[in-house]
Amino acid sequence: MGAAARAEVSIVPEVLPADLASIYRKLRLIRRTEEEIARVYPSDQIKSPVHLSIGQESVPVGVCDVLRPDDVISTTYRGHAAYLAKGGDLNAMIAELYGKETGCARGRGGSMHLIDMKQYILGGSAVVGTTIPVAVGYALALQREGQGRVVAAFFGDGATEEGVFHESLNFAALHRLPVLFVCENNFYAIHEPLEKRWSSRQLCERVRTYGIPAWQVADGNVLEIRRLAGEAIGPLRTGAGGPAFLECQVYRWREHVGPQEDYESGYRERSELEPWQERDQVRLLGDQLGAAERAGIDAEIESVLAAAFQFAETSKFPAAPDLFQNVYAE
Amino acid sequence: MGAAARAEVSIVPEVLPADLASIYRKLRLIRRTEEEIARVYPSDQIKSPVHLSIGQESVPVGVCDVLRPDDVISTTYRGHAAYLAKGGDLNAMIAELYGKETGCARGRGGSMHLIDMKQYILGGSAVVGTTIPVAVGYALALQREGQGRVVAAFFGDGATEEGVFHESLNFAALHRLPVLFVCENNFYAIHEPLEKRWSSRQLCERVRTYGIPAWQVADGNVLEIRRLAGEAIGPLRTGAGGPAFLECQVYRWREHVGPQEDYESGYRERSELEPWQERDQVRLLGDQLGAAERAGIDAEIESVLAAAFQFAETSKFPAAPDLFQNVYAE
Amino acid sequence: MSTPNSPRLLHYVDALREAVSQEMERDARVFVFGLDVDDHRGIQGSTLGLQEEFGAKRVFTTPLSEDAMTGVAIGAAMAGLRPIHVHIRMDFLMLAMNQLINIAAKAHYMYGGAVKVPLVVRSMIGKSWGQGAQHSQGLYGMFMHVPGLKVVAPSNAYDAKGCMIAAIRDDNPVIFVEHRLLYPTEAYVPEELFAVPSGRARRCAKGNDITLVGISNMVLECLRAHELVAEAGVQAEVIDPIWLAPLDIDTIIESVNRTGRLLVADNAWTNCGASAEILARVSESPKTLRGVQMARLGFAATTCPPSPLLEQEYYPNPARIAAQIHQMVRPGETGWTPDAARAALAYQLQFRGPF
Amino acid sequence: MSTPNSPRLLHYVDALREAVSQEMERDARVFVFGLDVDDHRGIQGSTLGLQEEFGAKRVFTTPLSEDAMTGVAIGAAMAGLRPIHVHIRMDFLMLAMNQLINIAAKAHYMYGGAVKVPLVVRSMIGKSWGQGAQHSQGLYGMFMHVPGLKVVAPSNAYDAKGCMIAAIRDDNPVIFVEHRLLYPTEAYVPEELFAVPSGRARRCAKGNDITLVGISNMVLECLRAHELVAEAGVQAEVIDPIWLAPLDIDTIIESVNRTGRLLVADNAWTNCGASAEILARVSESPKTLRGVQMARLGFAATTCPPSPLLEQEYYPNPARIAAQIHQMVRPGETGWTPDAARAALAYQLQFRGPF
Ligand SMILES: Cc1ncc(C[n+]2csc(CCOP(=O)(O)OP(=O)(O)O)c2C)c(N)n1
Ligand SMILES: Cc1ncc(C[n+]2csc(CCOP(=O)(O)OP(=O)(O)O)c2C)c(N)n1
Ligand SMILES: [Mg+2]
Ligand SMILES: [Mg+2]
Repeated sequence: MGAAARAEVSIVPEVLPADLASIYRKLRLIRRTEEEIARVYPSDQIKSPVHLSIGQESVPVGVCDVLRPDDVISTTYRGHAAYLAKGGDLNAMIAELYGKETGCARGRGGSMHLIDMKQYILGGSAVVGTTIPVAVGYALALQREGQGRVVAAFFGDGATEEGVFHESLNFAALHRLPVLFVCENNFYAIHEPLEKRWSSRQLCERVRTYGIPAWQVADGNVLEIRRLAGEAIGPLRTGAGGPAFLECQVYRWREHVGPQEDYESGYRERSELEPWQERDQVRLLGDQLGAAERAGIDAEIESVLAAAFQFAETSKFPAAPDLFQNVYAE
Repeated sequence: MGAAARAEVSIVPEVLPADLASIYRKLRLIRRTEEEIARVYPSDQIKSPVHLSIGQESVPVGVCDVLRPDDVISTTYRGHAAYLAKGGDLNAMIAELYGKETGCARGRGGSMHLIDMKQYILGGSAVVGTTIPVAVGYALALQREGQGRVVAAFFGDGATEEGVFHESLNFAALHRLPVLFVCENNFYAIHEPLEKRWSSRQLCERVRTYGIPAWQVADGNVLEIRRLAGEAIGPLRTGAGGPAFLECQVYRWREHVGPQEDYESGYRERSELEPWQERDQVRLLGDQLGAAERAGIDAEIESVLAAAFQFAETSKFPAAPDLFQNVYAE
Repeated sequence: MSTPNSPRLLHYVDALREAVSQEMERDARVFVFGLDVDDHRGIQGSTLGLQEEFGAKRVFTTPLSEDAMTGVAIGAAMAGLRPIHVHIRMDFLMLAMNQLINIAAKAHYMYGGAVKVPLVVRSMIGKSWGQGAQHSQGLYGMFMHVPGLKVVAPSNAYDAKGCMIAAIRDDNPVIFVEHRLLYPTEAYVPEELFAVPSGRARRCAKGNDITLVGISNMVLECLRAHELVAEAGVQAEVIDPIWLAPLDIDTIIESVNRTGRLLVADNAWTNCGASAEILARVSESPKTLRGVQMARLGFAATTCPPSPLLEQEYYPNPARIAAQIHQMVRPGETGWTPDAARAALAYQLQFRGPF
Repeated sequence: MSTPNSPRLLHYVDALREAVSQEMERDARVFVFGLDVDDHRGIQGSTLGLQEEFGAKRVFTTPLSEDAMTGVAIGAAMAGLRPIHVHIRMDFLMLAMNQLINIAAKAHYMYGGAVKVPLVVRSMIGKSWGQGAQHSQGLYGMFMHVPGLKVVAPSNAYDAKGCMIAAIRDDNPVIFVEHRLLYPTEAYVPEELFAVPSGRARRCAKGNDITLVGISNMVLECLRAHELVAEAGVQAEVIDPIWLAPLDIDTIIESVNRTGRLLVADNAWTNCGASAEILARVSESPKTLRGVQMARLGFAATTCPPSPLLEQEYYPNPARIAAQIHQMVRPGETGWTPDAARAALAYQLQFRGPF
């Protein structure tokens, strides 16, 4: 299995060994962070509804790997993965889940509203689709700035049903804004499958009718996502290339919200999960590394994770009198 | 010219002479009604902003000609033409423009909100795009009813930029609802041309990605519109055919709102108008009729028109104490 | 004040479902749709089983398209059906405002009475567990602002059923406001169909010292506060308006004229909210005796924070309501607060509506 | 009360345009966009010439996509630009509610202060000539309801300029409410840049018999009513809150304590509107003396009809305001109304702000 997988992912030539290690580290960090969140969750220390990305890590990791530090991303309430993939502060993220003053939104956001403006991670939103036009607006500012920076906007398959997605595509294409739209298509919105929501699967075809190049990755392959993201973003940096679109099919391994699996609840079968587990990108990338290197990365991740949860636990809650801070900006 | 035009329009075989006369009558009625509105307008008796369809008559006339009386249409603030094409009461329409109690909305709507539920004409709306999902909802009810009735939803090119248009397409296609979407593409939203609003012209292509068959008529030809509408609607009546889409390119001869022309205002040239005047459907259809028949129709129209304006003028305004009627339905 | 005819206790969530089910049984025009109404969670249970009972043509989920789905509901209603459109959070209604405000509220009037829009829009206010900024809003004040809409916010299972039935039978668009924390509460609810029609507030507790008006979940908080101040010998009258539009102000004024004091506790921001309207109506009414003392409590004028201490501070609670009551009734004895232990215990009090 | 430093008369519409132009000149981050801002009508003249002056990158039209365009404005604002998003009618803001309420109002708070949204949302309230149901609404009460938004409704050219400048410089989203009928009105407006910041109401006319609060265009109607009742020897004080959120209630309370009477005339429905909030604040304030008489006038609680007699009945007007004042001040003399001829003439009075 290891050999077959290695053959499968190593076909992309421009991936250097150092890239592989760093991609693996990000994938693994996200996976382990969310597993820890799931483990801790029953203790009620995390006072926020959590939407885990376990199984979907490869999308933001693949995309963010070709972004510059001063590029921008927008995320959703299922934003842990993108936040970490773009380099968001781990301590501040866990502290935010705990509702602490040291959280990335100082305990005022919660899990669904992660933000790290130092890493150019725009805040997540709990209302589906709302961050898409905001990302486009940020891209408008970047186009005016003219420094070749781009925005990658992450959102789910459900978000494409909201009218604002179409309005955003049209406007971004009309003004040729430097934004890469990334649809994380996990086939479900909560428990509702695509069949009950989409009249057809021709999402990429539809996006192309706006004059936007569109690609689909059907297997969650992180290196393929990375390659296409790189291809898509190249022209955007010139100021002349318009937006681009990537549909990445992936699978959400856990329940929609909360720490557990939900294959017994009736809306989907575990058999759907299995092919995705077979091509688990975290494991497959790890398999490409030497055992020692991998173990080193794994150990380092465990230690930053432990430190992050420790940080969150020991941080203070915002105090009641601070309720009125930041209602208005001064 | 008459001959050429005759050749051009007579290629559609299934149009009988009687059809031609009735189509001409509707086209002419709409044209003359709006010319009268424009003529009367400076007298300030019409107390409502009027959005004239002069030059665009062929779209609703072509479509409505294949509708049954119990089929339904939805319109916009530019709704005079569709209202009349579907058989809306002329007296009640003019009275509505005059703000009279005998108006089709009892003076509570105005020109932008024409309605005639006896003829299954849903009320127009002054907020662009809003009537589209309402039409789809009506189609849902018709599908449940199962009597083969359909809805034709008219809207402008600008409405397709609103997210709700896409949401409506997706839902209608998903449930295979009996609705014919008809885009009256007159290339402008107020004074803004398509180039400033659409990233591409691939509207029909886009609609097809929802699994909706789509046709374009580029010259406003009423018989072609009629033919395609008939083709599109056929399957809808079976209960199995999903929605269909028609993009009809036409040209608005007058200003966006108000009675006049506006070729001096700088946003468009009269030269744009000329080809459309050359293929003026009112005249071309008239040319196909015998002179006597045509004169008879024209005279009859003048008399119903005169009666309608007379009716409107002599009707009463709703009285102040009636302000509170119909806030809530009992 | 209605008296239950039945000794049956029912949860709020089940009362909602029962009302819808019985009305669907009675009237084939009624249908239920909205995101996730057909999944195994069934909108926290409130739509559970309906699809099995009535089939997928009458109970179905939708794409994530709140704007168009609202238009669809309106169109179906104009065609004679009676849709119930369900949203799991009230916050999402912001996507439906154009259709609700510009079409649903106005259609009957603007089209000269030619159409009706018998539509029920259900939505839930979230609270606690870090629901945060966008899953916690009580935005019904916006709907109360607009003529043509009715707004109802039942606070107990009895009203949940009766108001739902009234809403479904109403020929106007009704914004039906639910509160997540009310779902597990119980009340005596008749099995038969009954309506709690608009225009009648209910006195839930008697008292002559102050009139307390609670809205939605705040009715329960007010009843708890009523208990807390009773310890200090203060008798608070508690009124539940039930329907917010149209609003039965007379019942409130009658009480205020007796108590001389009015405190409104709302499940929403106070600014231009239901509490503002109630104070304004009482203030301007010629029926109101002069010199009434008034106050409001509602969400703090901030965005809702998920962090626990902040969140506690954000919401009115029985202790804070009680303290406010005491301050108004006994202005001399400053700084009274209920015993902390008792205030905490207040949450264990069971209140079984109809009150 | 501000005094003009300049003898220059300017129309409201030109004051708006001048403010924007001068701010764009001063601050390269400011840009203007929205449907039709660049056409030959230029939003009734208020954006005319701006594209020529500042180019198509800083002044541009958009597709008909209010929801996304609002998000675009927010995103651009988060990136450090200072957008002015223009809507020709306030009614269309219903399409932008999700972004305005769920993102713009909350971003600064919900993201722990990490971002700011310096955004101005301009929109116009329409009136007359059959604008009807969907082109006439004054929906600012909805925005006043939500913490994080500021709301301003200048009633004259001086404030139009000063408030626009303040709004552009504000680091928060500001809902900037204009009224179509104010566009041709004139006031003395300084040529230089100046700000009319939030939090300060203005007394426009002095009087000791009643406090009249007018909002937006209703300030003019109140001034006309002030003249009409002066005939009957009644001195009405007229206050313009200018900014509705935050609201300067102290100025109103100070006046009310002097007059003992409060009448608010609003450009909107009263239910849960600005007028409700003003009455509620006055009623609940411990600073308010007891026994104040209060009333509200606003749009009739109906949808706006285009038919002329109905439309007249729908809006408050100087005669109706004057009659209400008289009834409150001289309750003994029932049925007083101003002379019809004089009431008609009231419209020819020129009021030149700043008042
Ligand atoms: C506008 C809106 N409608 C409904 C919801 C309720 N809701 C929360 S998450 C979700 C599913 C969204 O699905 P998708 O975009 O595919 O993202 P995923 O959760 O699968 O990552 C829904 C419907 C919401 N938050 N916002
Ligand atoms: C939602 C909304 N945005 C903006 C407007 C202002 N407006 C009125 S008509 C119009 C143009 C619409 O263009 P189109 O749909 O092409 O119809 P046409 O007028 O060309 O028939 C606009 C932008 C509006 N009425 N509603
Ligand atoms: Mg999904
Ligand atoms: Mg057009």
